[in-house]
Amino acid sequence: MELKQRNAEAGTSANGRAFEAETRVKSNREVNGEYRQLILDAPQKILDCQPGQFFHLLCPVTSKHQPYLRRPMSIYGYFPEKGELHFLYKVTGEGTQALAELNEGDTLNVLGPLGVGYTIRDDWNNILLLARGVGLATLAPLAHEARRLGRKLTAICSARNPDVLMSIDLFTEMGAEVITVTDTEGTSDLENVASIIRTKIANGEVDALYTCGSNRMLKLLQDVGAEYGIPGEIALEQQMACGVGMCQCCVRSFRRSGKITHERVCREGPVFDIQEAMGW
Amino acid sequence: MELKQRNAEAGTSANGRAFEAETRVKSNREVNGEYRQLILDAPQKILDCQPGQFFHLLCPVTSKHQPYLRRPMSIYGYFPEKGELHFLYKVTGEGTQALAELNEGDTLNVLGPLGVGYTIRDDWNNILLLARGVGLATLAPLAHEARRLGRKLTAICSARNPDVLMSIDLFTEMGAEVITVTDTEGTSDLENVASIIRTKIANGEVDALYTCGSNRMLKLLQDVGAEYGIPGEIALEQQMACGVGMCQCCVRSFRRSGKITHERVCREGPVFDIQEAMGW
Amino acid sequence: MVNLTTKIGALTLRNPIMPASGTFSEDLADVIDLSVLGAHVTKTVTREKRGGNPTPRVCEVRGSMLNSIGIPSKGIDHFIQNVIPFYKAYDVPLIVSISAHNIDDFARICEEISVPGVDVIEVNISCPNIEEDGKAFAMRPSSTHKVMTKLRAVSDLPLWAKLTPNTGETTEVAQAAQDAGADALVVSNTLLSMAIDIHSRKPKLGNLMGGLSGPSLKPIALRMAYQCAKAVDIPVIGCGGISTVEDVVEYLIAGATAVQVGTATFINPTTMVTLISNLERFLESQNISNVRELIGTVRDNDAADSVVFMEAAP
Amino acid sequence: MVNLTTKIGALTLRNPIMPASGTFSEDLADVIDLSVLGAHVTKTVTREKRGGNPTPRVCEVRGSMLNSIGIPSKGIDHFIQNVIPFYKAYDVPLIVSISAHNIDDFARICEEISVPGVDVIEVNISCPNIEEDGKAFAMRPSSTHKVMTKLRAVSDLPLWAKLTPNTGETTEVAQAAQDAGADALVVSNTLLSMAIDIHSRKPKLGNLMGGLSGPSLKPIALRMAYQCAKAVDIPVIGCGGISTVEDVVEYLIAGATAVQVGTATFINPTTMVTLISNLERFLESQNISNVRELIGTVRDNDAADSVVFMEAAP
Ligand SMILES: Cc1cc2nc3c(=O)[nH]c(=O)nc-3n(C[C@H](O)[C@H](O)[C@H](O)COP(=O)(O)OP(=O)(O)OC[C@H]3O[C@@H](n4cnc5c(N)ncnc54)[C@H](O)[C@@H]3O)c2cc1C
Ligand SMILES: Cc1cc2nc3c(=O)[nH]c(=O)nc-3n(C[C@H](O)[C@H](O)[C@H](O)COP(=O)(O)OP(=O)(O)OC[C@H]3O[C@@H](n4cnc5c(N)ncnc54)[C@H](O)[C@@H]3O)c2cc1C
Ligand SMILES: Cc1cc2nc3c(=O)[nH]c(=O)nc-3n(C[C@H](O)[C@H](O)[C@H](O)COP(=O)(O)O)c2cc1C
Ligand SMILES: Cc1cc2nc3c(=O)[nH]c(=O)nc-3n(C[C@H](O)[C@H](O)[C@H](O)COP(=O)(O)O)c2cc1C
Ligand code: FES
Ligand code: FES
Repeated sequence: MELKQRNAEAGTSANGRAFEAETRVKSNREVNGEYRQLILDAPQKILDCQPGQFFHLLCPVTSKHQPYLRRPMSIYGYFPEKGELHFLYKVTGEGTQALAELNEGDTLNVLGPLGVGYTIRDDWNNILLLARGVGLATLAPLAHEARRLGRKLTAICSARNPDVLMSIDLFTEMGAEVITVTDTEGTSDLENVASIIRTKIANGEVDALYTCGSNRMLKLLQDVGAEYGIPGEIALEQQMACGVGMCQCCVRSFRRSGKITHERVCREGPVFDIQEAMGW
Repeated sequence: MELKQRNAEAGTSANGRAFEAETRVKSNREVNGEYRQLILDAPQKILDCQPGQFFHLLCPVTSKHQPYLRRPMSIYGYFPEKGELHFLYKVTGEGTQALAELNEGDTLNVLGPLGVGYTIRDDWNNILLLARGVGLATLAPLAHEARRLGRKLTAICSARNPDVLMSIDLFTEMGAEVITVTDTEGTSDLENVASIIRTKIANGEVDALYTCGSNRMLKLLQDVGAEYGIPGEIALEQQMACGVGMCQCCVRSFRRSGKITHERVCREGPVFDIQEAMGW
Repeated sequence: MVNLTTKIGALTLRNPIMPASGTFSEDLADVIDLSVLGAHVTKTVTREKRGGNPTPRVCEVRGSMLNSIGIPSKGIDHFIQNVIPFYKAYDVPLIVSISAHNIDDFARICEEISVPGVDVIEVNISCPNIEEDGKAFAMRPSSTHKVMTKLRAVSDLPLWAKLTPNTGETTEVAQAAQDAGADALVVSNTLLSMAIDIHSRKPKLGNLMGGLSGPSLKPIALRMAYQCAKAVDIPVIGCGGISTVEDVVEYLIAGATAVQVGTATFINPTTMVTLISNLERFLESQNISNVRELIGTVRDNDAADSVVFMEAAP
Repeated sequence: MVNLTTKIGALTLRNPIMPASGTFSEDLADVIDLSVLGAHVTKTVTREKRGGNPTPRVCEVRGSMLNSIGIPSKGIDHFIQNVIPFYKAYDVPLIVSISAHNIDDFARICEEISVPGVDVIEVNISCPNIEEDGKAFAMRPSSTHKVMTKLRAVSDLPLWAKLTPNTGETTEVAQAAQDAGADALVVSNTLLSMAIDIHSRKPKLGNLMGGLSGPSLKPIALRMAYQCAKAVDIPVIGCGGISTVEDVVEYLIAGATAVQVGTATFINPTTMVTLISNLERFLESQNISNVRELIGTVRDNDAADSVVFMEAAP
């Protein structure tokens, strides 16, 4: 075979959906004992995001921390007008510990935006989101989008204790009705949360349900959603290597038209139909 | 066999010759285009050094540089009274590049002091050292020691051009007679240096010769030393892993009583009898 | 202008940089221009549909990663209908990696995948041969020879045999593949490894063990590429831990005719594009006008064979 | 108080931390108190005097190192007269590593080194057997069995066989060593690797190739230690890439009864001392009163054997 010459016209070029980009840290402050907020100065091209999408972060390497793979993080906020990209993260292991040591002015290589975000169908005028812990990060942009689209939003925010409740102001600012439930106050148990949602539904205040992360929330919203025929979406997590769909490591099982399928969280997700998602 | 109980009296404990210690960077400044000087705030216990000894530095790991092994560096200065340890280094590869990025206040793990340094015999009243480039680092403490012992010192400093001549002030301060030779001025060729030394010897101004590093200097001083029966020492370099004598990677060949032996640069050296050393 | 083209048998590549199987897919077009690559190499495909291994399928180890993806496969029909057409849009050779757990299945997929649009078949013989004791074909010269001979008979396309590092017989396996008609060797696949979560005490991979890839693998795969290049006359394609242009050059000097880049693309999806331009710049800086001038130029004369042989194990 | 003692056959160690052969010597007494270690393990010694390999004998690779020291040896007489007496001052078991290039020499040194002061003979069978094709004894079950059988006959001391990762037959070799009378296995030695200086185009090691050690080796050696612990009944001593207490615990959970620490001591000469106290602290934090409670507690039930077997190579 003869040498195939490179031909700029033939062949698709990068379709420009996701970018590997260098950003600069604007701030990286503790929000409370467990969570930190990272604000990046980011190029415009990576700020065309959808709520529920994520970035894959190349955490810094130091003498103390040597993460190798990237770490997936939901977009907590994207602000093209300010050129800002926000993340809210919990410090757990090597990668997030390394992230926590970033200082203002440091650079951070990010890859994104990645994945498929939440949908808000035209006829979903009343939406309800249920968030706990760092799940708030994932759901915050959805609140922004709801306001932009003029939808009515109820946000149920759950936490261990009132001290670690985050982002309530953010949701309030977005015009949401915020309901807080906590473990210490004994209001965050599934029954109570379910009954709050049932009441809302009975009042005709819920066209769609949204959540992310945990198995317990998934079960809860699957049950309530099925009971009342209310659609919903959930953002899922899974270990990731590539983040763009190549390695097939991030699959989860889904119930789809009577069969069990494997879908990639990074590519077909991270947001999935709540009834198709399977507990783990 | 029964459990051998730990017995604090039996068995030698660490003999405290060398220490793994954390130091703090006081300054790390460029000396000229190629060389940098690192000043460390060091604990007293590691400052009981001999000229010609070295430390084994654990260079920092960053996203850009990931050195793994330690890097051997001659002691450029040790000052127990100030609690300071100085190094003079040339930025060449990954490890020294990482060193160059240390900032004031950063910590640096060092291991030392290591190896066998220069000897100044009681009857060596006039000593001559020949240094080029970063070799000045190795020979500087010898000048200090010579002054402390009240010996007369001649320092021949060689460099590519006058701009990169370093430490001349230091040698002058130590009361040395400093002779500079450079490539650009055409004074650093072996013949010229040899003739300078020969003249000194003829004037009875040299009881011992010292140098370090290069093959060319070794040959030169071996020849002149043999010719006039003047003893001498050279500090040698070799790739090192452990730095303390365990791995046997740092051997060089020596001519000793008619046989060729292998000696560890880190343990039997880095300073060796100049006539025993073999070119490479 | 520097000439980056390299030849693997009759096939000329515009440059020696291509992805490694399983670390590349159509999806990468979201981030880079796939038309700049030396070749496109697809994830190993099997005839039948397969689910792949349990999760977690990857984990991190110091400076590298383990994976036990398995070979999830939508089957050969889906592949022929969907994947091959995607790559037809590019003027870049398409290398299709295939596998099977016995020789007959291997022969069938090899025959069936020999369709227009496919330029080379990469034979992933680093997978278990269940007809024998379950050790991978590429762990032994005999099973390597047997499977490659069979495949050679059923396809006219160039066959690249992909070797495994999980063997003590690298050169013998390489020679067996060549003898059986392989057109090139890809050296190598991942190395069997393990990691355990000390808190849960569970293996970090759902499948207990997995393959090591990334920088940790480089010195091992480089040694194998060197050994293979010495042992055979067919081209060797280096693979294992490549992430910088220095790595690429090291493999070429060791005797590789081209290289595959795997895990590095997960860390920086633009790696291959960067490597191509950095390779060009490196050659310019060294006044080398043709990349082929590097291949196999390792100065190994000093090390007498006998020494190597006797003392290699420290 | 946490109990750190561990037993290798009849030998009780005060803790499971000991150095790896070739990465430890009397010289370390300059930096640490050698009396705290679980055992002392000496550099492999041969009967005859040997010079070792050409320099450079070490080089760095990403996050790890290669070495081709060879086995420079002052001979067995020097060893018996100088080295053994040094360690007699310590109340710590002395493990002497021996090697030879053929079975007869191996037997002779094994017999001659069985002297008072030596508690265990570690048999470094990861070295080339020049009577056969030069592959290391430990690369094949047959040659492992042969040499260990011979050594078993000439010494009454416990024999630990040190395995090599340069084989595709880890479990078979482990079983052969056990069958031939080995009292324990040390898993493992270094992995054959290579690095080339791209500027000089010369191999970075004087001996062309050398052994990989350090963190890169860990997932490989851990996998081998796990495989061996499953395959044999004698104790397995884990070795490869250990530098943190998490690494130690991972090996113990995988089935190792004790561990050897090599390259990490080059990076931090105080590593072993730190590991001992950190292991104590770790156990306290987990409310584990005896380190032996960790050994072999890996929760591998989920992974069906068949899956492992079929899909291990990705
Ligand atoms: C799509 C997506 C969005 C996410 N968004 C957020 C967010 O907004 N804020 C936040 O705090 N966390 C988020 N996470 C979880 C976050 O990725 C992990 O907490 C993080 O990777 C942990 O890394 P580590 O090195 O600190 O922990 P370690 O436990 O040391 O990580 C070891 C390995 O496991 C992986 N891992 C560990 N936990 C998770 C997890 N929950 N999901 C996927 N991989 C994991 C790591 O990426 C790494 O490869 C998200 C995860 C996904 C998949
Ligand atoms: C006893 C001794 C004293 C030294 N004193 C000084 C000094 O005072 N100032 C100074 O600038 N340099 C000194 N050197 C040389 C210094 O160790 C090397 O320049 C340094 O290790 C290079 O590391 P790198 O990572 O920057 O270079 P790289 O070339 O990337 O190093 C790669 C590897 O080679 C080793 N290496 C490279 N060059 C040398 C060398 N010349 N000697 C030994 N190992 C080497 C490195 O340690 C490392 O392991 C000394 C060397 C020795 C043995
Ligand atoms: C996630 C993942 C999946 C892989 N899948 C395959 C595969 O399907 N077929 C194959 O031959 N090799 C596969 N490999 C091995 C790579 O092609 C390559 O040989 C190996 O990763 C070493 O190269 P690297 O260090 O550059 O990643 C896979 C590797 C990874 C990391
Ligand atoms: C410099 C060096 C020399 C070694 N010499 C020997 C040796 O003489 N005999 C032996 O059995 N193993 C030898 N080894 C291998 C180590 O004992 C150990 O098996 C290997 O390094 C893996 O452990 P690590 O990763 O903790 O270093 C040597 C290793 C190194 C790095
Ligand atoms: S992380 Fe690679 S496919 Fe999803
Ligand atoms: S560096 Fe290890 S013996 Fe000298």
